[in-house]
Formats: sequence, C-alpha cells, structure tokens
Amino acid sequence: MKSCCFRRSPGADLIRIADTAIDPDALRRQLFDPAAGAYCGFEGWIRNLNEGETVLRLEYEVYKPLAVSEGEKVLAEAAEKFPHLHAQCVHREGLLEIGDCAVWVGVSSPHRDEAFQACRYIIDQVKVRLPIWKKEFYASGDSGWVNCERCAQH
Amino acid sequence: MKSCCFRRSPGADLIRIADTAIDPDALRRQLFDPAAGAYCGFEGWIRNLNEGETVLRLEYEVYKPLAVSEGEKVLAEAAEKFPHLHAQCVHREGLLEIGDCAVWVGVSSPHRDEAFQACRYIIDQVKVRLPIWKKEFYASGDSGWVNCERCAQH
Amino acid sequence: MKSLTVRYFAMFRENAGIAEETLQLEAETAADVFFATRDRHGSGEPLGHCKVAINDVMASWESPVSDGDEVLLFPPVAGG
Amino acid sequence: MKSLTVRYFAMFRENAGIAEETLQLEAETAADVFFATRDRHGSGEPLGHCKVAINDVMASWESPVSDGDEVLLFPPVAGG
Repeated sequence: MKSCCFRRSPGADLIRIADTAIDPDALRRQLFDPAAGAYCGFEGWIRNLNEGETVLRLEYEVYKPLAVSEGEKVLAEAAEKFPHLHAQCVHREGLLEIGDCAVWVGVSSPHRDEAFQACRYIIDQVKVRLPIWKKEFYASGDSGWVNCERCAQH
Repeated sequence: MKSCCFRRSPGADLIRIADTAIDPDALRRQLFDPAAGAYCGFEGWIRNLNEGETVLRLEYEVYKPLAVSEGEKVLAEAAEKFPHLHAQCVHREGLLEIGDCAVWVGVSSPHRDEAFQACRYIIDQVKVRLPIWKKEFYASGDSGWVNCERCAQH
Repeated sequence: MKSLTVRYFAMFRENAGIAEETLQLEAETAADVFFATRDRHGSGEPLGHCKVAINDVMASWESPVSDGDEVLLFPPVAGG
Repeated sequence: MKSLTVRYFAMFRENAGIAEETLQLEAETAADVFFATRDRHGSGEPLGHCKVAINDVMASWESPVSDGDEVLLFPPVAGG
C-alpha cells in the first residue's frame, strides 16, 4: 500500500448524484492545484445506438444512499492505488437525452500517469459497483433495462 | 491493422498550436457526436514545482511547421491503433503562468476503452516527438531548458 | 420464520409491481431471500449478476439475514 | 564540401547566439552536421536525445545531406 505524498483538501474527493446537467468545465476548475501538472477527465455521453437499436432517450435510476457510499469507497481506493491530488465524480439521475453527459470523472495529479490510471479506475468501478440502472427508450417504441453484460465495455 | 468502422468528418482530427489561452470546454464540444458514448480529455497544467525548484512561469518555443506535421502523424496513428470518432490536440506557445493549460487532448468514441487509450497515446507521443521546448523561470532567478529526461513522466 | 422487508429496484421493482414488501421467510442468507422472492421479481438473471445490500450496507449473497432486516435486491447495475 | 544552412532551436540557438548560419562542411549525414557544429551549439547532449529535420521533414541522424540542404538541429524536446 503506497501512502499518498500530497496534501489533500478535506472533501476534495467527492462523489455526487445530480438531477440537473453536469457542467464539466466548472467541475474541472475545482480540481485545480498549483502542484498539478496533469488533468484527466472522462465523460459518459448518451449515444443514439446500443446493440444495434436506435436510442431516443434514457432514464437513470439511482439508489442514492449506497451509490454515494460505494462511490466514496471507489475514490478512496483510487487514492491508495494511484496517489493523486484531487478526484471527483458526478453521476446523473433521471431522464437524459442523446448527447447529455451521464457521468463525469476528473482527476488532477502532479504527473499524467496517475491521472490517467486513477480516472480509468474510478469510471470502471463506478460502472460495475454503484447501484445505478438505466432504462433505454428505443425508436421502435420499446424500452428496456440495460444490463451489465451489455454495457460493460461502454 | 484495424480499420476504423466509424465515419470521420474531414478535418475532425486536428492538431493546433495556439498563442492564446486554451478553452477545453469549447474544444470538447467540437468532439460531440451522437454516436459517441465516451469522451476522454487530458490537460497539461503548468505546475509550480519541477525537480524541487519553484517555477514562476514558463516559455514554450514551438517549431510550428514540423510540430503540426508530426502532430498530424500522431493523430493518424492513434486512429489506426484505437479507432475512435474524433480527436484533437492543441498546444500552447509563448509565455505561460502557473495553472495555465499548456496542452489539451480530447478524444470521443463509442466506448471508453478506445477513448482512454487514444488520448494517452496522443499525449505520450506529442510529448516526445513534436519539436517543442520549454524554458522554466525559477524563483531563484535562474532559468533553464527542460529536457526530455527530466520531463518524461510529467 | 423471519420477518424481512424486501426492497426491489429497477427491473425487479417493475417485475414485482411494488417497491417493497414485508415477508415471513425461512431464510438464512441473502441468497435465500433472492430465491424465495424470485417469482415476485421475475428475473432470469443469474445470482452472480445481481447484488444485495442489507440495512443499507452492501453485502454478499452468503451474508446471514436476521429477523427485522431490510434486504435490498439489485438487478445488474449499469451506471455510466 | 557542401554548402548547408544549419538552423538552431531553443537551447542550441541560445548557445550558438544565432538562429541559423550557412556553412561549408564535409558532411555525409545529419550526424556529421551535428558533430561539426557541436562547438557552436555547445551541447553536451548525446545525439540520441536530439532530433534532426532536413528541409522541414523529420529525418534520422543517418540521413544523407546534399549541397544546399537546410538542416534543423533540435535539442531534447519537452512538449506538454
């Protein structure tokens, strides 16, 4: 277990569930630190196609109490594995349209390797561990819950 | 060699040398595509410390003709290796202050793996191949050209 | 017999037609609750693709359940 | 003897005190140009850490140079 050699502001590592639009630009500014030489950001966007079906919109259901506590665990694990300065994650709930940002992860660190690795770790874990479900509404009029086998690589 | 299965707008993959501030939010919007489910962005920020010396500001010298042609090669290689929808890179030249964004790379793709990998490939190659040099100005009054042995991991 | 409150989420809630119910069950573990309520949440999903929490703490399918516990049944998650 | 225009960048330009000069050199390859001008660009950097371009095209140190070529000598790069 590596210890983190950088000062970390209390509450700087944060997971949040949002019912309004994510603003990546405002969020990345919160990660600014004069000691940071690298920033890596990831965004999950709602796309118009999944498994060959045309998607019109999407609804996220989130069980907040556990989504937040599990997200906090993920951020803490990332800080152990890839020491960085700051990391945050915001996930949407409710109805989203094509092109909307469903999830944002940002990491700042002195060097780029930790920024990339921590960001990747966080999004990978968030997708498979947080109690969040999405229901897709298709052009055909059908709708369906996406399961993790189908979305694992997205 | 994998072929890219996604339509690519002409000129969508672009390298640019900028003498004014980089606007990551405006740039990421240019990569939007309804078929994109993932976006990965990297930013290099000027930090206040390098090899133990306090840095006050930094000057980038860029040999534009070859920085652009070599950058175009890097973006083309990334598209071969990690098929994605859109990628762009902007690098600053001239004087920068602590916290300024020196380089930005953004990649959008259907799935996140290609977005992360293409983004990482582009920044790694940009740092070691483009004819760009940086001179650091220290609190001590000294200044010095940073060489790639010292900055390789940043 | 134990009195257990079972909460269904997403697909499970839609299949069950209710968000939660209190049941009297012969159940030792969270897995027992999953199988005892399978007809209600109507899932063909294998246990290994689903998750469970007990009293708002993530648990494993082998976790024991006690009288009065609230058991949360999560279908396959799909964040991001 | 070949007439070659040599351009210095960054640290090399500062060391040489000039951005470019035209020299008459006995040089077969780009590496020959690097070593022939080493006193002028004053670099202790090993060849392998530096780069070269000929007539605005990235080249290798083994690339041949011809009379009239413009040879660009790049000290270690440090983008990003």
